[in-house]
Amino acid sequence: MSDVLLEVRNLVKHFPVGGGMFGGPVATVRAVDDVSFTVRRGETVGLVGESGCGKTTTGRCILQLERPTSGQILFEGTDLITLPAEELRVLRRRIQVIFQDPFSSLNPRMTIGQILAEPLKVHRIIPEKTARAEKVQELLAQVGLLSQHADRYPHQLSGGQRQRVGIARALATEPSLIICDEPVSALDVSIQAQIINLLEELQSRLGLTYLFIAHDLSVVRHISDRVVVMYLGKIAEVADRTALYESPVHPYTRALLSAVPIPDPKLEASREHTVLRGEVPSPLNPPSGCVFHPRCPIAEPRCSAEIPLLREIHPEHRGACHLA
Amino acid sequence: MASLLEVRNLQTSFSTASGVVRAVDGVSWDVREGETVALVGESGCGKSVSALSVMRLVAEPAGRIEGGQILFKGRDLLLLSDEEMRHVRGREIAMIFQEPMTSLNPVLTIGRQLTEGLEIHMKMAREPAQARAIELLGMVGIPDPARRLGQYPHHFSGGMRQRMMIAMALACNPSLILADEPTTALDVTIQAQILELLKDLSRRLGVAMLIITHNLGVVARYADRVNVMYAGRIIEQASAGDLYGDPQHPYTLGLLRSVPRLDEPRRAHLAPIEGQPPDLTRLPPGCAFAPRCAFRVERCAEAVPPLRSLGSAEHLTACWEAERLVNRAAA
Amino acid sequence: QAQRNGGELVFPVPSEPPSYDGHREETFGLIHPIAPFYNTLLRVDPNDKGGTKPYPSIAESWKESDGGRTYTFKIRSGVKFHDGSDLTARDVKASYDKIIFPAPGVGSTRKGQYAVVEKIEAPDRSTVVFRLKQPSGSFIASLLSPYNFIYKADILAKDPNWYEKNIMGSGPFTFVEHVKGSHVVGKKNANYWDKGKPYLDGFRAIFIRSSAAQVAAVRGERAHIQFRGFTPADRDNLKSALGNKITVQESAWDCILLVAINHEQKPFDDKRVRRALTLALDRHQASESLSKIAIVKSVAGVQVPGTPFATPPGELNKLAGYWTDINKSRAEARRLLKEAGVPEGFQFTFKNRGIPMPYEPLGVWMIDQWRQVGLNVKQEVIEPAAYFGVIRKGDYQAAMDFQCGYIVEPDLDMYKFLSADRNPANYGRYKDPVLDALYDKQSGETNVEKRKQIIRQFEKRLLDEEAHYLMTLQWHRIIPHSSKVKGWTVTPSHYLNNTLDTVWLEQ
Amino acid sequence: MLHYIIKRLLLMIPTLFGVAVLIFLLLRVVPGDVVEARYMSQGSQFTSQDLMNIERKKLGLDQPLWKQFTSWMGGVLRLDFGLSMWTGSPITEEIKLRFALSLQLAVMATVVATLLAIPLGILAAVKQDTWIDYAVRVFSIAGLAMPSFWLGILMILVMLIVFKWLPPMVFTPFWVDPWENLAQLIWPALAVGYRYSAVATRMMRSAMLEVLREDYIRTARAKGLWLKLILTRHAMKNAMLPVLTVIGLEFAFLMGGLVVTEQVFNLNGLGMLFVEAISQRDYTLTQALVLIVAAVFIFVNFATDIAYAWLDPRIRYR
Amino acid sequence: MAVTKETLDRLATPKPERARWLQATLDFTRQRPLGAIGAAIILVMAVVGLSAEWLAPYDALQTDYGAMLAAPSGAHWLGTDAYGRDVFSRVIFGSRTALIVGLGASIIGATLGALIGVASAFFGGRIDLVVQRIMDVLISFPLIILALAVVAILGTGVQNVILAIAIPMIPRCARVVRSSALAVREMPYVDAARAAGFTDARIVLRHMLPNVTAPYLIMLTAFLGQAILLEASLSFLGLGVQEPVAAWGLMLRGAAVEFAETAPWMAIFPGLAISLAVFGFNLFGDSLRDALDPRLRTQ
Ligand SMILES: Nc1ncnc2c1ncn2[C@@H]1O[C@H](COP(=O)(O)OP(=O)(O)OP(=O)(O)O)[C@@H](O)[C@H]1O
Ligand SMILES: Nc1ncnc2c1ncn2[C@@H]1O[C@H](COP(=O)(O)OP(=O)(O)OP(=O)(O)O)[C@@H](O)[C@H]1O
Ligand SMILES: [Mg+2]
Ligand SMILES: [Mg+2]
Repeated sequence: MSDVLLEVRNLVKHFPVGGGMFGGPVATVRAVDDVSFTVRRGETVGLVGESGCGKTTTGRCILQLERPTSGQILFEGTDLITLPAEELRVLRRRIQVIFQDPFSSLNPRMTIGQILAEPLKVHRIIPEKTARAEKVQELLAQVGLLSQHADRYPHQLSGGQRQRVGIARALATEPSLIICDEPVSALDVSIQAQIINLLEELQSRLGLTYLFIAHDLSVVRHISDRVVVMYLGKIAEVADRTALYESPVHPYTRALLSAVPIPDPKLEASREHTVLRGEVPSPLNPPSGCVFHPRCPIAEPRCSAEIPLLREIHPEHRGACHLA
Repeated sequence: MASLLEVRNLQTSFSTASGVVRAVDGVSWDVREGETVALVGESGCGKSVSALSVMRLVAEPAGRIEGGQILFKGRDLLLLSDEEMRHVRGREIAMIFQEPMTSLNPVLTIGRQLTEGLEIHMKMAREPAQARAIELLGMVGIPDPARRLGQYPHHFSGGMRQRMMIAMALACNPSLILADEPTTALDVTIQAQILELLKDLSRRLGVAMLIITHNLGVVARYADRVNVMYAGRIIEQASAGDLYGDPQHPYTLGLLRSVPRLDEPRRAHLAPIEGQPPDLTRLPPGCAFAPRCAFRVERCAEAVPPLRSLGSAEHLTACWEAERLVNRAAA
Repeated sequence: QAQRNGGELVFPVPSEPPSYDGHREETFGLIHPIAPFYNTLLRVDPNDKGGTKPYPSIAESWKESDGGRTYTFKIRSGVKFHDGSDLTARDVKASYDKIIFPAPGVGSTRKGQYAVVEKIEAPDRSTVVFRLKQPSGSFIASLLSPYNFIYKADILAKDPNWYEKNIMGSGPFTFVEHVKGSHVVGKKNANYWDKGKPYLDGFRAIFIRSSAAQVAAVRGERAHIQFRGFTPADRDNLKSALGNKITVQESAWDCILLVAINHEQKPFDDKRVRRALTLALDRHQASESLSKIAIVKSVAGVQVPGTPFATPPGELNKLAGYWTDINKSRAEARRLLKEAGVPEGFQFTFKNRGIPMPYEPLGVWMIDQWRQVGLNVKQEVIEPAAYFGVIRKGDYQAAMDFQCGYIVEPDLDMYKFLSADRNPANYGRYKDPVLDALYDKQSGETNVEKRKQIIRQFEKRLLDEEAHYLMTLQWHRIIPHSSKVKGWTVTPSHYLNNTLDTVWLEQ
Repeated sequence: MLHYIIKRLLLMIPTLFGVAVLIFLLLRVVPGDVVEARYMSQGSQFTSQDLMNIERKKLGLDQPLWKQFTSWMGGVLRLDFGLSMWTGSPITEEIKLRFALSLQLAVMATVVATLLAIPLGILAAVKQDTWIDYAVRVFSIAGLAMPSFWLGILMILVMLIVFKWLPPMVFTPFWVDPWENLAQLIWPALAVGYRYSAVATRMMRSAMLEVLREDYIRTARAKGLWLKLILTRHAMKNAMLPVLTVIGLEFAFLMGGLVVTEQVFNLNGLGMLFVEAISQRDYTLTQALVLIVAAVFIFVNFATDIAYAWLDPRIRYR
Repeated sequence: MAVTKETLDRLATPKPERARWLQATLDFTRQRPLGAIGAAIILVMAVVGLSAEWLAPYDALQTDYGAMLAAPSGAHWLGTDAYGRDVFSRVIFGSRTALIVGLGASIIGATLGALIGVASAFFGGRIDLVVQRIMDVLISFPLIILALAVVAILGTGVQNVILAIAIPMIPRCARVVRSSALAVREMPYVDAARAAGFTDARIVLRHMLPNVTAPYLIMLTAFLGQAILLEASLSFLGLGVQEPVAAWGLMLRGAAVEFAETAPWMAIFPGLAISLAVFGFNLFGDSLRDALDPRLRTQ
């Protein structure tokens, strides 16, 4: 279980904003700033952090939907960034994606059947039409949908059903890695659990590997083997699920955990809450030194001067804090 | 404690292309002075419409308040003239909306938006209104408030905009604030900041508050009493402690079970509520939750269960099989 | 009735002069507002409705000698340019030299018209002599051209193009202003050589493109007259709106639309087909009906009806296409077409010029007429400025052509029909030596009756036997003007009689 | 903001250059040239090829195309549009009076349109789906549907028959006689303004409808503001933004596009000059006109964007 | 983007159930009475245009110099024109010309515009920039000059008039479609298609193009009305369809103006026909826009 499927090395993605034809970029958004982590075959890595911290961008860089500014993305040892277009196109069936918004990720002009059959056809996985229809049925069954759903359009399905279609589409090409970008955030609470269970079940059945992006720490804890915490384009902490939730080393992780309300009034009454000061800074001009220092409850002068390195604090538990 | 706001058998519906949506269907709840009441439920169950009905801001002509009473300080708001209602809005009852990004007018300055309520309801002149606005911004924790008055909403971050909404709501010292998902659009750490602020202010100023949310955790942390809605109806009503400790409706129970919790050890599997939320235009004749319910009996499909008490007068549930549920939980 | 002095004559002009140089331009848009500033050597008698009688102007008198090869003009003395200098024979010579013998690299629009002139001499201040290469029956007529303003020799010597942008003549009016896109104003030349004239204090020529607005101007009594012509409908409207405040002067107009038939395209190389085309037209009926809606009227041959060399109607009606029995005519047309192997419903394209009046009604009419002999004709309308370029290239089957003169004179009017190698403006692309010979013969003939006979032969060959060209109806000039306007006579040409020296306004 | 303005100004250059190239080439592709138009259109029999060549040489039409283009562009860069090929006089002189007329008419029509559109649009939006809304919409769509020349003809007929009014013969500039000038232009301004208001009214209505559904309007209502205040303070400014764009575009169109109206009302504006210039194959004049009208168009676009930025602080912030 | 979302489900759903379209028509009529009136006008115009031969009492080209400028009567319901042609018949045949020109020009203009818009949005970057500049040039080019140039180069005639009207429409449609396509390009399903390794052509044609149908249709109906109007204006200026073809704009020109006082029927009826047709297309287009734009829905 220890062989590495995906390795992200020093990934950087800057977006130029403003400017244009003659002006040149006015500023850069440092959406992802030197991020490295690995995903092993068969495991689920959770990626958490607040809005705008670069989770989606990381995912899109891995999927090659965005051209990274620098860094490497090694999928089974091949660097996706330098791969020629045609080889990349072929390789793409091995890495799939599930999006947050189950509606807008399905083409409203195609039936569910067409959506599921399309990758099978394009990648010549099943070139023959009737066999393809059978495979579509199989995929539908796999995600708990009925065969008549194949003829429906996305808007005729409920949110949970649409997300199942999204999952089925990801499964169609028999990928080994699936990037799940907040697959349950848009769903009703009562449906979330259905989808999470489905994802888990498929993982164990098909030996899938997930990079699970979410901002809900409870969900991430439930589904992930290891967790990466991001803050403002950088990794704050990486650890095993248990280690991270039980003994977080980064003050940001701690604040995050304490901010999650627990559905139990008694417990809530007794819990201590570290409420952070200030607002999330803009990635357009991130703070100097440790990007978290303006909000950090334990910040010291050197935090504003020196950028903390992501270092191994405990075995398999790395944090980017001078004071950890 | 006396009821500040009492909603009785409120019915609000929308006529749409696909039929009549009974968004709020005979709902009763109340808010007492100084307390915080929560309204929880899934998306589309009628929470926002309930609050908007209180403000009489339901989008006309599609939406209509069909029946019921909304007693505020003893007066039925539904019987007031438009002009009288206008004096209630903002002055007596203020509302905070879910989307801090779109709920502020992008082309008017922060100062303008803060002071206009004061000018209208408190008949304040420009100068004192400005002073009060600065005070309010300071109160909600926006640094350098005087300079901020001339800025526009887009200069503010999401959290600051929501604070600005809170300041606007507090401006005329209302006795009740309706907060419709005030933090859903915000990050966890900012959400905590805002909720702490709201709680703190309501305690300090003695303002009663209705918090609308779908996050059971938020309710547990901040509410005194809770109303759980499902498909336009209240299905359970209790104090926060009772609801979480002793849920009496299968939906509440299911909800509590289906979410992973940080305080408990990780379970191998979550226990979801199976099935889909109902379509409000085609509600089943009986209990709307019946098709998804594990405790379903025949009667559930025939008659709508009324809200009733299993003992404590403060804890009501709308389930025919509540006793079986309670017993099983106890067992 | 005694002429009254004073008043400003206001008239709309449908187009604006491109430049002020009469020697260069070729449009009434120049004549109407600019001619009053100048004199010409000779002019057409302002009271001659036929518009052909020579009348003294700068030249007091003239005589012909040397068997018609020398013309001597006595130049009036006391004529002064507006700058106060004297106008002498030198100026006349310089002006005509510019027209006939331009310096190399200098263009002259009318050089071709005076090919017969060998040289011009000005032996003294008051004598100008034109020497011709051979006698010409139309030489005097060509000197009546309203464009040939007499310019000042000294100015021309300095800059032959000076007159394009400046106005300095000897005419009855002096130039006041030209506001681009709006108007030209002239005021009375108090020192005019023709004592007592002009009667008007001045004139104001206003450029108005839209004909509706021109009519409105006259109707609103804000303008007295428009010198080009109005449509019959406009005339009737004005008449009914203003009653006897409006005087209408009408004349046959020395302009006609012709149909050029491309002799290089089958089946139009066959004269039977061409004859059928002309036979199909019911000119007499059209004369009656189209004259109600368009500026055309008389049934005409090669000469404007009513002028000295015109064929009398009785004779004319013997030509193919002029028969009074249209059924017989159409039957003959069908027969000819059949004989020539042109099938029923034969389709061809008729090119027309994108000018509404009177091109459009005549086009509509002809297509309808041809339809009645079993020809299916499509009309293709070409933008005016591109039109003659296209036609000149021979890129057409049948096309509307146009002929317009400032004076009715067989030499000028029939030149158009000479063989293509003699005249590039013959768009029919035929060569007919017989026709050319007839032309030359009549041109040299000084006996009027004999000349008429030759012209008849020419006409018969052109329109009937060979049917090289088709004639439609003669244009008809209708000038409904304020009854206050006196001293102005309509002529067959809208280029003529615009010096305004004789015009006066009644109180 | 300054950066934005500079950027937008710079972006105008390639567009104008493109317009210049396009019109230059287009004119050379169109059959016939100014010399042909001048000497052959009168049907003269005596025009020689020789004469035409001399004239072409005088106008520089014998030069290779690139030379003609560069010398023209060279002039334009020095803001010298050269001489009209038809009249030989400076183009600025040819255009002066007509430009004033077209500009004034465009301004007046814009005023008429704005005065009609804003109140009607708001009214229709506030009374959505009532007979008032329908009436406003029918009124405005009728404006769109009526060809302006037809409307003009009808107007003139009515004026003629009922009031004995006739369109004046010459344009009296405002500074010469304001009263006469206004009396002259008010009718075409009404005819054009009505049509033009149709577009703006519809835009105002739909923008208003959209704005009225915005969350911040609900916020304003929740604050207990009066409807009038909500409309004027909260809704109108936001709804004006798209309307402004429409007004700007239409304004630019009016500058050179009123050919038919000018014809009907006998106005000597840029539109008629356009048709005249092109039918005379007056290359230089046509080129100058196209460039001027395109520049007005681009500039008005630019100005609306700036106004946009001025009205909408979100854009100003850039 | 939200605009397209619901919009598209409406368009995207070929409902197999019986008479679904009938229901849709009824709904549309009920909810948008003005739009239904517009649709009815269009329908009438189409029927009239298609069956002109049977409906018209006279041949549109048949002249009768004996009955020139005749006032409306039993023989000629709407009178005759200057050539004695029946105005009623010419109005009827004119609707055919209007439809041909209107449909031809707007379909060509909108379709080419949509293709350019979508491709430009998809490829983005330098290509987009260049295409946009070209569109800018065309848009800022005075419309009448474009039309004049096309007619002057190609000559008049129905096809050329269609082209002359269509060309200025292309950049306008391209702009609108491009902005929608930009939104569509950002839709996760396009990302999903890219992530699935589909080719560019497939993404543009299969995933993007069908999703800009709404703006395309809106532009198309808007153009239809404009095209009819433009054709009339061009004809009025002598640049459009030419005599003796029966066309409304043409009927309003020349003689119609001259005889406006004495024979007003010549100008009134074709003018009414134009107005009515354009009115119909605009009413319908407006309602279509409202129906397709969820932000403007009443409910
Ligand atoms: N195409 C883009 N151009 C410019 N900036 C961008 C672009 N895409 C993302 N960004 C910026 O990059 C930063 C990271 O964005 P990203 O979407 O990766 O965040 P996220 O962690 O997924 O947030 P969320 O939880 O809101 O989805 C943000 O500040 C965002 O504004
Ligand atoms: N303007 C409207 N027109 C038609 N239906 C409406 C309208 N507003 C609300 N509804 C319907 O009323 C029901 C209740 O809506 P409401 O906004 O109260 O839900 P909610 O509980 O606040 O959900 P959420 O958590 O998503 O905000 C929904 O089914 C919704 O579709
Ligand atoms: Mg994201
Ligand atoms: Mg809500």
